[in-house]
Amino acid sequence: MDEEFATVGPPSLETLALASRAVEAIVMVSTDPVPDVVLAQVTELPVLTIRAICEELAAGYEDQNRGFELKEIAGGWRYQSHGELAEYVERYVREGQVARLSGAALETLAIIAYKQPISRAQASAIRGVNVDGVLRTLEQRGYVEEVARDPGPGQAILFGTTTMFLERLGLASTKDLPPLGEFVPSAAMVEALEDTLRVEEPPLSEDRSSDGNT
Amino acid sequence: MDEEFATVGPPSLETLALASRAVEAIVMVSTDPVPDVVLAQVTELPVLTIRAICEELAAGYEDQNRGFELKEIAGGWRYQSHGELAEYVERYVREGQVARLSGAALETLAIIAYKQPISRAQASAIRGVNVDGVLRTLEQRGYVEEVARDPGPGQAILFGTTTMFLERLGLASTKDLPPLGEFVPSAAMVEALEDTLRVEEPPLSEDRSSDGNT
Amino acid sequence: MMSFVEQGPLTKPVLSKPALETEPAAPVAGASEVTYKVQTETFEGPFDLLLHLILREEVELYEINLSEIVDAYLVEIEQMDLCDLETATEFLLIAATLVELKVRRLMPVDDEFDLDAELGLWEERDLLLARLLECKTFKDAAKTLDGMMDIAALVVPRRAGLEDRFLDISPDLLAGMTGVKLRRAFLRIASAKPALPSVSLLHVTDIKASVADALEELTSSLPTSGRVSFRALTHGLTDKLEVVVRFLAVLELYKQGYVDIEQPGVFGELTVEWMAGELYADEALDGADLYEG
Repeated sequence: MDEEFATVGPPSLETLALASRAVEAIVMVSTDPVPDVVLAQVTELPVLTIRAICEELAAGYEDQNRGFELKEIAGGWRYQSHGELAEYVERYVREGQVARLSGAALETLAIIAYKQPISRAQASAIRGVNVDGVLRTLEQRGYVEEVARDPGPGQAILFGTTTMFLERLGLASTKDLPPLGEFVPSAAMVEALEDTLRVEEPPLSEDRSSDGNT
Repeated sequence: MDEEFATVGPPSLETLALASRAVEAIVMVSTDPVPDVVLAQVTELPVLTIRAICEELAAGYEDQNRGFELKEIAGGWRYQSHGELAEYVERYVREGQVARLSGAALETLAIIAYKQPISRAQASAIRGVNVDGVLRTLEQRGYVEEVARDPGPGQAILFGTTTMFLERLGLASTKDLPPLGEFVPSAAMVEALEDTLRVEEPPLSEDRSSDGNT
Repeated sequence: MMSFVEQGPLTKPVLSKPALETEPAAPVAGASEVTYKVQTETFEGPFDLLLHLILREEVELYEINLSEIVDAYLVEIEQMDLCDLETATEFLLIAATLVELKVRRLMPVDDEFDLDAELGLWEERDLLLARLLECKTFKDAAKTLDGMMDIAALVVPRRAGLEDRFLDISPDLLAGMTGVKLRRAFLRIASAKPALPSVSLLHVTDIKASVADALEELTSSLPTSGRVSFRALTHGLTDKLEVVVRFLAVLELYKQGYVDIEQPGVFGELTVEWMAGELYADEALDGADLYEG
């Protein structure tokens, strides 16, 4: 509690309460564990303060006997189901979930299959919605993977389908996917594919202004 | 004995506490909203009990000023960031902004939402313009879809809104749309419009004065 | 004088966005002085335009002169680039109704007025009014939906999904997946082909009168009558949509080169002339099969 804070002085109670809520919100919606440095950046608080907040939150969930926990895993904080409820989660996974791809997942998979290598941003632009979560599921399942990096600024990850995916569909290679025939990509799609190659910005670098996109 | 108890009498406090944790765990690991029937199935409790549990959890998070909330959206329960933390979440979440719908698309979407199932022709008739292009956009975005065929001759495709539409609006179901009656122009405006488009007094009949309809 | 500062529909304070359209406009000297600033917005259809014209001086709604609205409407239409036949038809139909209303107000009714025509005009007007109200209703509903989307966009759902430890037991998501299904999904999301210009009859499917029927009638009567005005062709038709259907049938015949259409000027009387001789009447019908079903 009595931490040494940077020159500015200790943050007020209100600041801490707000930061605590912000941490909850961010970790809740993140698909990957969130490093404390990132949380510190977003809340503009010292890393040590963030760590204290996270630990207090985690302890609070444990005290309240929540069904989830906040854990630091693989260099970041994430929510996960509590081990004691594994039995229920397993039952849910086995029985509750419909055993097929959601429409969103199917469409994203189709876009990646036919347009690979393709960046997350391009796939999002074509679908018109953020595909982060869906992409993570597909990656988790081993249907798609990172196949390259965009040579342009930002070096966006480019995704493609896996050999496992091809095997499961009984295809020798992506060339054996049913041809699209006389399909002509719409202007919107062409634009989405072209644009995002340039627009995808490196999250932290600042020199993007030099590389003005036309 | 225990089984009988579970189905006949009210569930014990321990059962409820465990179920509450199970609900938290399951919703936490799900990528899509979890319908209460699924939660009921997994916990082997009546749907009504599950709904009460979810509502209590949601109220608890709110009371505790959590940065996340439990909400019923598009027919299921899901965790989501609290709107008050939007600023922080935005700072963290990459792009993902969904393109805004044009006025034309919005109006067509409103017509479909309130008049579903509705054919392309009927929607065009209401708008006074062809809605083909707009409808295609809405379909692509996943907001509307074919839900049925008109049984009459021609078997026109009938459109309705999707669960993604509900998610975009933050609604549990289409029943939660604000009633269309709220949007019907006020009596004063109707009168004024009528007045503007008035036909001069009819030359013959006197019985027109009170009744505006023929 | 009525004022419309309060607008009924937007009763949910949280959801309502500033109702720009209904804010009292800057005071206008008088309705008679309305000048027509050329609007650069695009109007989504004839009702949209008409509503805009009527409501833009909402405070003065009762003072607004129909004739000014009609003039403004015609000005707008003239400036429009109406390449979509269907839309153009809608605009013109409403313009016609408006002009008729205006004429009825300006001109004293002469002795030989036609009661049927008079009743027809009222009916047209009621229909127009009903459709304007419907348009306004959905316009306001759309605004609220937009506001709801804005609010909903403030929250982000959790999509992290299953933890690794549960992956082994989770069901096979590719079960039943085939290349063909994948292709279908891809085409669904990616194939937004621009609409080809065509005479679409979508908005007439709901009524009994079909273009095929109208074509049949026209091809049986036109070859013998030679030149005839469109007004005469639609004489006795009470339903506006029937007139539209008749109009579209004429256009179809024109497109196929069976008739010629003459119009002395904007909104002038249309004259239809059969050009193909009697022998080809049946062919014209055959060519119209694209409207079936």
